[in-house]
Amino acid sequence: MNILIPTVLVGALGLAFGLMLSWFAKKFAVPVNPLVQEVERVLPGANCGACGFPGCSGLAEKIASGEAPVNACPVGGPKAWAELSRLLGQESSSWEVKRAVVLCQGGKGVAQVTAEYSGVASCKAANLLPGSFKGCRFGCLGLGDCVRVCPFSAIHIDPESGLPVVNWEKCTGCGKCVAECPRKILVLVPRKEQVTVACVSFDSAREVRKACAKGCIKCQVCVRTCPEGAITFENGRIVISREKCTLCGLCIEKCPTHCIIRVGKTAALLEVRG
Amino acid sequence: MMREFWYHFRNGLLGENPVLKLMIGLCSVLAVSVRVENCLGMGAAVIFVLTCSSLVISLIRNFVPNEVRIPIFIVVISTFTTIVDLVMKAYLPPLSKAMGIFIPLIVVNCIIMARAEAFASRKPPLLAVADALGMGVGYTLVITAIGVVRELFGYGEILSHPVFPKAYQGMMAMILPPGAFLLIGIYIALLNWSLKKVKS
Amino acid sequence: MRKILRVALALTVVCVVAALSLSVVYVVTKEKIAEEARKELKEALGVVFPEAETFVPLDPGTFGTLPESKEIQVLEAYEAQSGGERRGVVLKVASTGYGGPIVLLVGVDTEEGKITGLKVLEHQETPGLGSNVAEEGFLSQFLGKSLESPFRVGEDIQAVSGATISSRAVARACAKVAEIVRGEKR
Amino acid sequence: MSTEILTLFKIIVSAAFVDNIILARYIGLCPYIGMSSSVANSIGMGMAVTFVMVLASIVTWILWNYIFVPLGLEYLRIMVFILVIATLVQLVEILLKKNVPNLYRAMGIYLPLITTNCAILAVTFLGVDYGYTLLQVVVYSISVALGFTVALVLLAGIRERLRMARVPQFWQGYPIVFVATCLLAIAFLGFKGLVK
Repeated sequence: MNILIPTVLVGALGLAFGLMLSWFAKKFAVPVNPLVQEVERVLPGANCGACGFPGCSGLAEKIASGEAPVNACPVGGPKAWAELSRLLGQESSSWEVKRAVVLCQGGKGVAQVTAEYSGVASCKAANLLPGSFKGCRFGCLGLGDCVRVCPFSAIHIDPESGLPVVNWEKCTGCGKCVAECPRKILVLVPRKEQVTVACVSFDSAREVRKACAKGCIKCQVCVRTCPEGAITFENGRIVISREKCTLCGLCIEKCPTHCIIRVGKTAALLEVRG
Repeated sequence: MMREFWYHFRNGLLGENPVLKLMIGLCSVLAVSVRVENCLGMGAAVIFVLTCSSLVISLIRNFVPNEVRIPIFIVVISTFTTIVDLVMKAYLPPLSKAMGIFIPLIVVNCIIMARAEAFASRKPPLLAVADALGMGVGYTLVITAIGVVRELFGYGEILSHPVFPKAYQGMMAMILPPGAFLLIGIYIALLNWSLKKVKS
Repeated sequence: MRKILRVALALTVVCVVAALSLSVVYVVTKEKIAEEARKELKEALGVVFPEAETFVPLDPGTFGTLPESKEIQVLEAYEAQSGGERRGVVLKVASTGYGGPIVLLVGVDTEEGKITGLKVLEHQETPGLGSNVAEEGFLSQFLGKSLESPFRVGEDIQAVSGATISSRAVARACAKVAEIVRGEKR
Repeated sequence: MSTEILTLFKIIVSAAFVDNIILARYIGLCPYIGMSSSVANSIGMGMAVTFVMVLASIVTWILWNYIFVPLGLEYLRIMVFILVIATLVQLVEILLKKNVPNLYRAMGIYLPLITTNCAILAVTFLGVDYGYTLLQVVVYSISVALGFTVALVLLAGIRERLRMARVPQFWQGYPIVFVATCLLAIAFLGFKGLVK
């Protein structure tokens, strides 16, 4: 008997409260667009802001209303984009996945250091000094602004070389490091095997050779040796076109300062030291 | 699967330590951490109840409508705790004598509801259990760490064996909760410092 | 409308299942808990009033209702007898402490008019602080005190550090018991 | 009648200051540390807690004295009390989501945590244990909620000032908040002897 009474009593309480709550929920229902909720569930939820919108919920509203493209979220990657296009009923086309890479090899023992820097430990601050503490005006300062800004801790400073190294597994191509680097050494490249020039300097051969052992001296040996004609010298810098390049690696051997590097599928710069 | 299990377990210990990082479960920490054996008792009770509640909540998570999810979770937790209390009182009186006073404290402990709401209601049972275990152990470690210091300076004893010479009068501040506030602050600072060292 | 019912039903089902399991467990364990409590009471009576062999339950009402606040209640009363005649009285008293009621047994030797023993049966005081009130250290102060003593914290009773409310609750309980026994004897 | 008012006054003073639910009894600390980042948030939290606490203590007092004690169902106490509180918290969540969305987003995880907020459950328990009448329970819960909000706003004020202070690197954030709370708690110890 005294099992029945409490059960009925508490059951009645539960029913009364349940009715009250659901009635209130209905009366005070906040008109929420279910599509926005579904879109938000697909988005990674890191609120990193790489898409330029205030967090994932902001982006979800824009995508649901069609103001933002389905691939606006670089972090989500193709899997999320396909899912989103299915949700919105658009046709799913393939988009390019991007990753960040460091175009500089001027680390310890390679680049000339002109001063011992003990100011604020940030590349932006160090870059304000004319010429900063390195021979090369374009070289990486290695003070880790990119490391700090990366929401996915995909970049870390390699203790030996003092240069940032991007881990492509963790990198989502959100581009925050590219924006942060004061010397524009980090760039977004499609995530596939490729060959690229690891130097962004515009200086002449004489200055480059003085400032860095692995800088590009614009000798254009690579332009002549490339069997496919994939390498060209355009407005002051060597450019390797990814379409024509067949990854034969001839230019890598011929380059007198070993400035051309092979960028792999997993980690960008790590390959180079091998 | 196992890798994820370990990830969530380890996460509860340091990455998202309930007391030091998530700031939950503080009420019981201050109240209980005066003696080390209380901390261990409370820790064991929290681990047990937290793991079972998270499991049950994670199992029923798909049937719980959003409008009444808080009452349902809390009814599950409190029922579970009261049943444990009754069973212990009946069949394990010595254990109940030692742990009995923690039972009302557990139901009110924010960790269980926080993990139920934030984690168990969204993840499959195995992960919920992993997280619960991690959180429970993380919680126990922290309060024991606080308990050791508070008991040592408050009573001059550890596990009620006198450590300091008889003349030691016992620091009142350590016995009263303000001392615990201070200790938690110091531990968080230490944690920040050690994490900083590891990262750089 | 249907959604409201479905949601309300979910909560009701959970409540019913919870209440059902709770009451079943309660009924099953009720006997066992009562038995444990009896066992503990018998043992406690022995501790509180060592000389007596038998304890005859008395009607607590005979001890007169306690005056003002409901803070102190006499729950049970026993007459401590050894060799057939009455040596003293043991009262089971509940006094509101820090975290809730503290239930304790107070043994009084009516001939010599002094406290023979004290034992805390149940309490919800904070573990480590208020719970020290149940330990020997604090309770031994009361042993052998005469019924005339004031039983006030700070005067003749030293409180447990950091748990003044709990210590005061126990002291007040003793004072009330002493007051009752003195009244009843006259 | 005067003793009636005197006891009410004693309840108010002791619950709000002397026996302040947070700084003297150290209950309800999770939202206290979590929500006191800004004065606006803590006032919002204080209001929510007051709403839930007052209603909860009234409902539980009625349920307890008129239904559960007569039927001898004391063992259900914890579950039923928390069920009432949880329902009220869910109600607050619905109302806040509709009318004050930014406070709702600011509270985040700390809204469901009001349910297990030790302070509210403690108030309902003590309201029953002290054997208060309904009027006393209402006054008690209001003054405890007042004490809770006062302590919350007090710490929020301090924390906002702390943001401008020069705090050593590892002490920034929660560590310094705990040290501030410790000092605040010691200050409140001063109230200890006020009401006998």
